[in-house]
Amino acid sequence: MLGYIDKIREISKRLLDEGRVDMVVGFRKGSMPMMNEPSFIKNSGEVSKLVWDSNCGINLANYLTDRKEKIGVIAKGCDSRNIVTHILENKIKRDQLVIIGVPCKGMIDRRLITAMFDTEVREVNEKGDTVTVKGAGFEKKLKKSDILQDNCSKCIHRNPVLYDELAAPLVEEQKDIDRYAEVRRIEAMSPQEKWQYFEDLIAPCIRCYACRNACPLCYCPTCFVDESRPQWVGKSQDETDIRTFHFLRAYHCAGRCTDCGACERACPVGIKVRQFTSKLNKDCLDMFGWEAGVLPDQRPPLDTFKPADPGDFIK
Amino acid sequence: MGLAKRKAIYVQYAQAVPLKYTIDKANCIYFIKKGKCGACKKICPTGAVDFDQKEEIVTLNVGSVILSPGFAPFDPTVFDAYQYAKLPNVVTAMEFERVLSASGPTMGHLVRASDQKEPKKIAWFQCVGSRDMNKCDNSYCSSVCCMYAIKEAVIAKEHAGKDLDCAVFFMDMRTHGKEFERFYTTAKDKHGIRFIRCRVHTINPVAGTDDLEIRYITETGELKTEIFDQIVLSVGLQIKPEIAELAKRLGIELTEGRFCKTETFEPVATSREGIFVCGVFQGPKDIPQAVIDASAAASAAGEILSEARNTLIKHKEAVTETNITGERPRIGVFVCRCGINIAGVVDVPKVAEYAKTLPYVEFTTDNLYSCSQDTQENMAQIIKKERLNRVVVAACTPKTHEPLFQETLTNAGLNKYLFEMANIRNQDSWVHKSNPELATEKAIDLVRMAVAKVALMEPLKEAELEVNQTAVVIGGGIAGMSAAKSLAKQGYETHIIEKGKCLGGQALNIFRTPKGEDIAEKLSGLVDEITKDQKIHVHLDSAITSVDGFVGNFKSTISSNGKNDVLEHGIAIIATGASAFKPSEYNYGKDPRIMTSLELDKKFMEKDPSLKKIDSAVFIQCVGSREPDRLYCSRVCCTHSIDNAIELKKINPDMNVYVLYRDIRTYGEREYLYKKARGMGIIFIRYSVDNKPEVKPEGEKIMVGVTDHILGRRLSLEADIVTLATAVIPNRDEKLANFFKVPVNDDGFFIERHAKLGPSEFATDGVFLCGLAHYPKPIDESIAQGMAAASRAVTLLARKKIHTSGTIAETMPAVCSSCGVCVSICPYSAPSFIEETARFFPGKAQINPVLCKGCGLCVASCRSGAIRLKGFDNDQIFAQIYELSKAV
Amino acid sequence: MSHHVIGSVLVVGGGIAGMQSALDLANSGYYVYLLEKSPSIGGVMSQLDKTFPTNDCAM
Amino acid sequence: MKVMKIDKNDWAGGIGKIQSSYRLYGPVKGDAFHDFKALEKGELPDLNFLNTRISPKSVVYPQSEIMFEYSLDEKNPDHHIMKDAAKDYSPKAILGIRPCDAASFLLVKRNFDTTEYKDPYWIRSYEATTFIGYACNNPCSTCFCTTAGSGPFNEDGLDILLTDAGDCWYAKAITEKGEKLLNAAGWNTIAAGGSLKKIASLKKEAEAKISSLVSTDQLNNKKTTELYEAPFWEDVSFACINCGTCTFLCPTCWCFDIQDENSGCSGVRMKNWDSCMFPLFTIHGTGHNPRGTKLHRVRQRFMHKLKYYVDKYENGIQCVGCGRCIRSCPVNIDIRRVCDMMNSYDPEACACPVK
Repeated sequence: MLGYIDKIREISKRLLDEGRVDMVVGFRKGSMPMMNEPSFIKNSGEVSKLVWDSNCGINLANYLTDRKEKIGVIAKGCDSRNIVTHILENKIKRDQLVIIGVPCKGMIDRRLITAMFDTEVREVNEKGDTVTVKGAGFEKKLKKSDILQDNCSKCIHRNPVLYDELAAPLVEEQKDIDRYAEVRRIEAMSPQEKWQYFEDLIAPCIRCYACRNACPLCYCPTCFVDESRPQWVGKSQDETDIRTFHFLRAYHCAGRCTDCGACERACPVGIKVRQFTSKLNKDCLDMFGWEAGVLPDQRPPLDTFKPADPGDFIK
Repeated sequence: MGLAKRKAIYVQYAQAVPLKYTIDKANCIYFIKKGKCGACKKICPTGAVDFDQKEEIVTLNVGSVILSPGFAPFDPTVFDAYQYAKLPNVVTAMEFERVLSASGPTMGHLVRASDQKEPKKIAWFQCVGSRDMNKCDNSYCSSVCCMYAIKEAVIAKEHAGKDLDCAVFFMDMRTHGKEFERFYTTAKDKHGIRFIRCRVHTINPVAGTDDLEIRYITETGELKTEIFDQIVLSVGLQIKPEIAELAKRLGIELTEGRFCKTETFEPVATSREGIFVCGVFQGPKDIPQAVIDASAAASAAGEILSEARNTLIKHKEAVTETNITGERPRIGVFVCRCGINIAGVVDVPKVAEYAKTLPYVEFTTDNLYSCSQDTQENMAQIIKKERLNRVVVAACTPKTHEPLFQETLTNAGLNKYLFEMANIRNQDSWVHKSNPELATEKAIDLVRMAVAKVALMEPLKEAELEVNQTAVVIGGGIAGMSAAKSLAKQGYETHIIEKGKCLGGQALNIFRTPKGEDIAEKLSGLVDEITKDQKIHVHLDSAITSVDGFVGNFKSTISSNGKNDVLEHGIAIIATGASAFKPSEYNYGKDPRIMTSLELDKKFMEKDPSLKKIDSAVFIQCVGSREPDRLYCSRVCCTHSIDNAIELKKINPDMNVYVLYRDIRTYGEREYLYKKARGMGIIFIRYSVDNKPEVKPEGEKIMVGVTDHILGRRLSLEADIVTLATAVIPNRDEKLANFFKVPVNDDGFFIERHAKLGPSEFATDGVFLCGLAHYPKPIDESIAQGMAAASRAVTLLARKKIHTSGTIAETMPAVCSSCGVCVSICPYSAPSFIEETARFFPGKAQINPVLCKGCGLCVASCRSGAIRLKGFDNDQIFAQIYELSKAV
Repeated sequence: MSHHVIGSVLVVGGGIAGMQSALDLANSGYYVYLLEKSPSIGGVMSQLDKTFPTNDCAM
Repeated sequence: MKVMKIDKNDWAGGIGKIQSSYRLYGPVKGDAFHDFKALEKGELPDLNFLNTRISPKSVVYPQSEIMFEYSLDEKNPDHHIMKDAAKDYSPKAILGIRPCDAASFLLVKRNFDTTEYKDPYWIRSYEATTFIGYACNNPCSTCFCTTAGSGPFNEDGLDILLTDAGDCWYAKAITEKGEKLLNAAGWNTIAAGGSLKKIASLKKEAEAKISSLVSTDQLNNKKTTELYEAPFWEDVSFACINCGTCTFLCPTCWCFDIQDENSGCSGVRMKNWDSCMFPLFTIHGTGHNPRGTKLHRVRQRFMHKLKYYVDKYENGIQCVGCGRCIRSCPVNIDIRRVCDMMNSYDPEACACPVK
């Protein structure tokens, strides 16, 4: 994936020079290992700031919401699916965008790597499929496929679904992936077990809403958790309120979530918030044969109503 | 009705309209003793009593007359054997109905007349005063008694409990109406009501008790004696002599049964032009049929008067709406007793007393019947006098009564949305009958919730919209054509959408009416009339492929031969018909001599010479009807088969004709045909559903095996033809149902707005129903319903403008995220985006109040919480939840 | 026909059928005279308890 | 002040003794991180950590704290009256707090304990607490305490400083409160003469490991309005998702919101942490938000810590250099970079702002 960067810079420079876009949204090198920072450049002289590696896990569709400029955006598979959703939901217009598609081979899980070592990880490099982790007094080589973010390891849409330029040839999609084994495991639990499972899952939540804010789907002017009339949820650490937040957030993403993993990546306390959305993704697939952001001109199933929709209660 | 005493000055019943007292001249001392007494006149503060009121003769000039003089229940006094006059515990069904009624003399408590004892065993005798030439002159079937007897038996069990033994003695069980057969089956199987096929001859008192003894013969031929606490005579309907007199004066022809004579193709026209008939005077019938005829008669009158429409009407003066802006809520709470329906369980005064303590409540009271006219007027007075600006009625369901109370508010100058109902009947007194204390508590909770909500209600505006004056009729059968004809004659452009290649529908397949009219001839006349009418546009080979819009403004796409046209129309009538069932039993399809009724009709129509060669014919009834997977009676087949049997007998009087049946259902005056058939020597053999006849072609003949119910032996009939009276199967059209958002029942028939009071329309505004798509019915009833649907449609079209509901959604653009879910999800296309160039809130969603139906889909799906449903606002619902939480 | 058409209808009998006719006509733009012998309208149906199959109060 | 030597064998026993008179808090390892938690009787703090994920500010200043309780039930004689919620201000101790975190309390104290306003909840809770610091022998790459007014062995705000001397602990009592606790623990073996020297050398060693530095010297000289209008805020704030993680984890962020919450007929008035990263933080009743965009909000956070605070107290920045916001920021916004940008900002040189 490192090889992509030249092509990305070349395209970005061309787009800026030709005046086709006002800015290019991409990543710049972070100040920490395994961290890149979403950023923009408006000047073709700055294209060298743009980077691309296995630490670009943030979903860049999030940075397009309600922008008025013409934007060149670097988009891996999940980003492009969220861009599709953004276009459908009027968050940005298609003709504002030049999508620089990046076929993706997955992002590495920095939390997983951090947890593998007792002392601080100070440097991480990648070359091909090998990732080298260095710290005070240690160095270890890891296989990239072993340290992928969970969502990336299960991804079947690595190639962008919608793009104007391509930074590299398309990659082979993963096949025979069991994406919902974990969901099935939870589905099989008794109600009591499930309850306990989810209680434990969200116990560390500090209600910073990083999961919500990292998600490109969450763009309401006022989130329901911030509404005061009526006040749907309280502001304290009350467990019912926390639970309500997580459940409702997930439901608001039903049929729209691309499993980009931004929520989980952003959580400062490491909650596996995708456990909620995965279940709804699975249900949407099972019930409506639907995957979010794949069809550029079709609204998600829960956004439409037909009298013929399944559900005897309608009659 | 002789069940209880009433005073010489009385109101007929508590909800009577108009609710005025009247003097019973026959029992008033003033009138009996010529001027003595007169106390009422002295005491009446308004001077309303006037003994000198004389009959006045008023002359009215009218364009048309509709006769609906009704019927009298048969008086069984003449039956000596039943000793109705002597035995207090022998009652008529009407009397029993009063005993069951909450507004009746016993307030719905089931007791017998002689000793106020709760009966343990009750018997119903069917056909008292019907189907009887010996003791009375009424040889017709009264059509309604079987069904009402079952209903009474079921309700009696509901009142008295499971242990009550109910037995119905009958000849044929005639449950031919929509959903009736299912009710009958449930009564039998679930409620355990006994049905005994026997006409009981005599009722004898049991000496020393008030009980009644009867003897009857069971189906197996056994003689039995049984004692009942009470016997209900299912008396028939008959036309009063004075009505027959009236008819004579008017020069109107009557039938043998003294009903008004009508033609099949003009079911509500009397023999005199301009005079129409409906109700039981047209023939014995139940409520839905009476309602259908009534609308048909209105339509018939409208057809001849359409040029004078709106020339004589007066408009009600609108009451100016009080502006309540900035006023503190002043809530009035009216708690309804609903006779004993509510008060019998819930402590109504306690609820009313409690309501006084609630915030903003300025006035509370309880009413015997909140829906009665005087209470309505009184409520309006109270609203004005107490300066109430919000009203709660704790009574029954808003589904039926909210519009009534809202009108009361309007009449009192209040915006009708400043109103809330608490359903303390259907959701309380009815379901918690056995727990009055908790029911009272629940009523208190419901009232508290309603008060909390109503305090937050605000006046809502209704939008006005034009009604497109064009009509669309889907289906060009006899019902659809009748509807179209009536609409066109009343001045409305009408389109008939017919999927087939010609008009006519099932009527094309039928030989003649039971009254002897030639259908083909009449039908071609009608088709001719339709085709020539300039206002009617016939689309053959056509189907509706999509429907947008709503009442007053539909937009339908009609696809004809691959060509699509968009038609704008204000109303739609669904008349998609039904067809004949093709059975797989009785070797049908394997031998040309085994045919359906319609196939036999075809032979008649073609004057098939082979008919003359038949020596023996067998009819088998209920083929595909009244069976577990098709639990309805097809209504037309008994009459049809008997008529055809008679025709065969006419062709060859020596022919052996057998009708194998389960119950003969020649309701109303069709009964004469049954009688005639028997007179002609047609043999009727009853079979039971679990022991069906067998049909086997054997050489020259077809052998039909059937078990004779009297002899209990298997008979073998030799037949030349076997006619199967097959079921009427609806053309189940789920797509159309979805287009117009109208429901279909399990059998595939459309579900009307109300089984009794709204038989020819749907709950969806602007969509109407007629013909076989509603339920199997003969031609006269189809035509009547076609006209009725037209009449119902005209009431809407004539308004030209309609008001939409004030209960609609509204966006709060500041919170809107422009995601477009509302735009995508709305079935009525009400939400849209504000233009990008707009000064305020460009790109945010807005809702067209005219298009919004208040369904709430957008409200529920808006993630940003930017849409509110007026009248069901979050505040209001939370206020209710908060009050509910106090109950726990 | 050249005679003047009168936009009113006389309905004889105020039972369920008569009432329904009268309502339909009045709502269609005709003046209706509803004639009833007894002191109030409603006919036999008002004496019934409940109606099949909805068990709606017949009132 | 005296330095005690604690034999590692006496460790558990001493902690047990402390727990009889103090509510003891210490770092506990969860699934992947350490956090300060109330220790159960007999539970030992796990000192094998770099620093906790969330700062220990909640020990004194809980994320959600009930101040008053009330009843709306009119049957209750005290209905509609705010009543003080029950509080426990008995002595407590935080064992293992890092010097940077301890120093943060002094910064926060400036806000909650002023001459004109004293926050009773914070002050009483703070005063009840004994701070047992734990010197950092191995600072992280994100630690910049030495240039943020603190340091790995910094004693400000501490009552005791523990130093891991390999085979034993040195416990330096800094305040009387500290001495009292050492007594209660029974750790009263005075360390041999070389201990101070040993500590000093460990300190030097640790400080030398800190390569991460910020410059703050010019902040005071910059014009507030010029910094406010600096063009770099667009670049700085671009990646921000306004999650508020930085403020929640920050030991020096003190903002809170007061809120009444009802449940049925009873309710509480509570204070909850708030965050300047949230749009709701400044929204007006009218719906207008003076800090309507994330640029506004990101700028506010840095300007508050690195400029307004500096101007107001003229004594350091509102940051102790713990590095938590850098480590936990999901999009890698780095306060060190921003601080340097602000410190070196020259409006003249930036006459042509980034387009």
